[in-house]
Amino acid sequence: MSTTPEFREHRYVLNMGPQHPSTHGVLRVILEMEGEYVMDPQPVLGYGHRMHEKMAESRSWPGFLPNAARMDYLASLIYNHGYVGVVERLAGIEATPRAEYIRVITSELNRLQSHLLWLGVLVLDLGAFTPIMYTFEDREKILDILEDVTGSRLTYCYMRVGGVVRDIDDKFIERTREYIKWQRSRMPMYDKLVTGNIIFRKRVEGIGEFTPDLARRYGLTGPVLRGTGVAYDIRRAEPYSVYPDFDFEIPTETGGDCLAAYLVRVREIEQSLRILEQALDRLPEGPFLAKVPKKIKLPAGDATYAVESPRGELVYHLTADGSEVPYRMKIRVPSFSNLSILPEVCRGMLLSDLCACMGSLDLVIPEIDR
Amino acid sequence: MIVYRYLAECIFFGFIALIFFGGLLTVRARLLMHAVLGLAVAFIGVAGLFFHLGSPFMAMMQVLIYVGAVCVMLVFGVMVGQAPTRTGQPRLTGHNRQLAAGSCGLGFVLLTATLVRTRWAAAAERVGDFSMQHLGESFLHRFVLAFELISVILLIAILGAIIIARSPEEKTPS
Amino acid sequence: MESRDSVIAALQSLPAQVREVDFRQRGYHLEVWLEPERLRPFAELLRGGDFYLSFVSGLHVKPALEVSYQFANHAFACRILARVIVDAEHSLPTISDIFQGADWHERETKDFFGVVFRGHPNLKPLLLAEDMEDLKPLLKKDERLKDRAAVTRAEADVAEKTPAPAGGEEGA
Amino acid sequence: MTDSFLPPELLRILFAAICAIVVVFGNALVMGYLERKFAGRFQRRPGPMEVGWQGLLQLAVDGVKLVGKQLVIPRQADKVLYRIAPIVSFAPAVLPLLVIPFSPKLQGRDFDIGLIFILAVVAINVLAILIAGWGSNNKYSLLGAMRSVAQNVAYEIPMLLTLLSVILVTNTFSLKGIVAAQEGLWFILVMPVAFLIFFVATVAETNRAPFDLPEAESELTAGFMTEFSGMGFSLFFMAEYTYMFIACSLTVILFLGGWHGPPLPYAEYTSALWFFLKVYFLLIVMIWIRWTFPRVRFDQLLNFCWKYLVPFSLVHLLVTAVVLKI
Repeated sequence: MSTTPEFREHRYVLNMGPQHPSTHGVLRVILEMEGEYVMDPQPVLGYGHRMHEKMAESRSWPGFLPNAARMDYLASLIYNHGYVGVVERLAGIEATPRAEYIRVITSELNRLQSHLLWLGVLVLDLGAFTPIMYTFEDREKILDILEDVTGSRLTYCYMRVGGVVRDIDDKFIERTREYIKWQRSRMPMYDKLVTGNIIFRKRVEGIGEFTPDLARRYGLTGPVLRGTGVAYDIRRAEPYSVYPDFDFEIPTETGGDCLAAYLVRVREIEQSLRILEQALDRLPEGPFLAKVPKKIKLPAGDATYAVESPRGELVYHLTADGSEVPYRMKIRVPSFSNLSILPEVCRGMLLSDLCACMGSLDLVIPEIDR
Repeated sequence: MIVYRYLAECIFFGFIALIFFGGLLTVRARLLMHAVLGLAVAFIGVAGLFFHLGSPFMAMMQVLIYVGAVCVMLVFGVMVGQAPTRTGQPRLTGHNRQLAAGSCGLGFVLLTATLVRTRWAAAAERVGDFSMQHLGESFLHRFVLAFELISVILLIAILGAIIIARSPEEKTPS
Repeated sequence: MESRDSVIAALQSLPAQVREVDFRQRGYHLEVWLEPERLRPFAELLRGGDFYLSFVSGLHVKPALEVSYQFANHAFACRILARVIVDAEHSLPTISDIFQGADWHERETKDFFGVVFRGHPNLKPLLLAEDMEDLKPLLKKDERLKDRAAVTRAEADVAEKTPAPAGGEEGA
Repeated sequence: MTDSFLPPELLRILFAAICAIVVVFGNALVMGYLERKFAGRFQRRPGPMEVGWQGLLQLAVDGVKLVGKQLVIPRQADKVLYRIAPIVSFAPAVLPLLVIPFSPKLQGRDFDIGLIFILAVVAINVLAILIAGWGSNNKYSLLGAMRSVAQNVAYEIPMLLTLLSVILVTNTFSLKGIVAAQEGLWFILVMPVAFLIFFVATVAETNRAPFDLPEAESELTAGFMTEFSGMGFSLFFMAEYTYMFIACSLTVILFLGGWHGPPLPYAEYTSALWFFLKVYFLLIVMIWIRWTFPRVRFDQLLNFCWKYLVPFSLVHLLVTAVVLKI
């Protein structure tokens, strides 16, 4: 690769991916190795590239929603949220208050299941099989709840411009409350089984350390950034939807290593549960879908809508030209920037640590490839 | 006990055959890896001979040390040194071939001379295996100084190897 | 830089054309128009001000390609959208040595629009296949569309005086 | 001089060999089942349930499937080495069973130096892993094989040193003799530290989690086993379980009093029950560890061995020697 001036003889190239257990999808990392040390990891992207941005230019405004759901299969509702948000912002449409609450509730459930999956997968990358089964058990409860209201389990297409497609009922609220109680009762177990495990801690402590400044240079966002001590969360920094109504913390750690990112995410689970509780308590009555014209034409101009996905800052930047289709849609995905730090941070690392590092970045490859 | 006798003979020649097979594999192999594995086969044959000659302890040590340690180390060295390129070694050419033939011939002559000139004492008929006890006594009483000296030399060799292996650059950027 | 006002002051002295826009309507706070040669000083200024690069994107408009850079700040709410028109050779200076994260974003923009970033260390296709270098999928092949885009840009300039019209219109 | 064509001693050995092979296959079946069932229970799921009562026949069905599978040989692989590697790994696994005393009478052959015999034979497995890793012509396999060697060589040292402590006490290499020496008092009570070190070392020697680096599936896909399928894979699989069985048997013989236990009728044969109970208890502990802990890193693995296990076992050996002298 171009970053290494000369290819040294005792180095060899290890091709990790596109099919590899630790790359979580079709990511390929070309590793230049010296023994077990990774001297130069170079990610190769695009194996799952579908050109969503081009597809957006040939679809009507609501027609792009299913595409939005298919970029990050673990945070479809948050992608939904961002998309309807940017269309509403440009069109000047206001969603009803109840719809905004429902959006927050479903988004937070979505965030929880993403974090739970990540928790299991990170530990799986480190060689422990059992925790992923536990997190899947928790996650299954969320998926069941969301399936009842949205109709699908993974690639939700639930939100609409002006609101959501179906109202939530008392049963949903009751089940979500039950789930919150259940999840709280499970967290001490994870603390003991994973966080307190000496091997786990030795595997993630001090691995992949970076500073807030390095994170800034690479545009890192999300829990990875918060692991360096920067309390930056779009839900607080540029509040959207009804997030200003809720009382929640932005967990931060100062280590900047894999352990810090891990701790931040685990603590975010609790914060999401808090948001959920408050949203369920204050859920306003009213229509769940605002009156919106059937065929939406957006005025010429552009708008940005940033939301906090489980992996960081997700930005939709939309340019409209007054017609029924977007003129240009730029989607800024968090994992894209988060992964770009890999060659810098993982140089000179052991292969096992690279797996830990990629696990703690919480990559979703279809999101990177779009 | 005629069956025993025949079985013993068969096993003896079987081991001899194994040694020859392993030896041939070692010298004929074009890949270093195959050569080392041939050596392992020959070692197992030698261990069989020890066993056959009534010294199971020596046989076990032969397997444990020569197959389990020396061969593994050699294979390890081959893997590290030769990396994954597996083009075979070229056959020996003119000059080298003469050198090889000469040194082999010399070795053969020397060995034969030694064999012929040694006055072999007839091995005492043994009941049971006391080779281990005997070995232990010789190592720790009669030859204790030589034994300890060898271990010191080995220690120095290991230290030297470590120093040579580590010297070029510190690999882990801390 | 501790507040949006100080950012505006610094940008104006660059000099760059800065405009404060309504966050509720546009989703960002400052819109900046830059000359290509001011791009690198601009990036260095933001780098010193502890901004981070959110994304780099292209837009095919009538006069020439426009590349937009979005920056935001961890410390205070200030999202900047900077627009730069590429020069005659479809190229711009790279900022990937100032913001390392721009590396991949620039490669992506090269993939989709064919914008050449001068000084970029490794401008190979990132998301597209190696042999798709000439595809440039996001360029508008349709002249009619480009015309409309040109109108769009003109309107955005006008919008400085009048706020953008709100609301959709009833479809057939 | 007997007139029979085959001497009874030879018949005995043949019979023992057949029994050993039965034990190997039986152990692989039982272990496969236990591993899956326990893993299932640890993960709050039932484990195999479909084939047979409580999924008892699942392993048999899997075996048939593996045997029936096509043997895929990678084009660039070293064909001969690739083929013989599983055999080299599996064949020596049967031999140690010939000298393990399951009960006072159930033993293939009591061997003066049974302990060394087992260690010597088991050492060949490392060679098999190396052949497999090199023959597959896959960098992941090669890395796995190299890890395996470093790990095995390192952990053999504390294992042998703790073993020496036991030998100092019993003064014999005969497995039967070692068990007999524990008639009244199991060595685990005399030398608990040695037991711990030995057990940890055996877990590492058998490449089990958390020391399963040679086949670390999240880093090296499957290490030296990456390219193996069908019978090749199942031979490795059976060899691994057999080595686990042997390792646990050794632990039981050295520290847990072998066949000793509450008296049973026909104790000379039936006390094998105690032996198997103890062995499977240890094996279940191994399964338990595997499904609980993450994998250690390579440098941590070696550091643990060289910085903790080796010094501790050396000190232990010294203390044992001094105590015995006094």
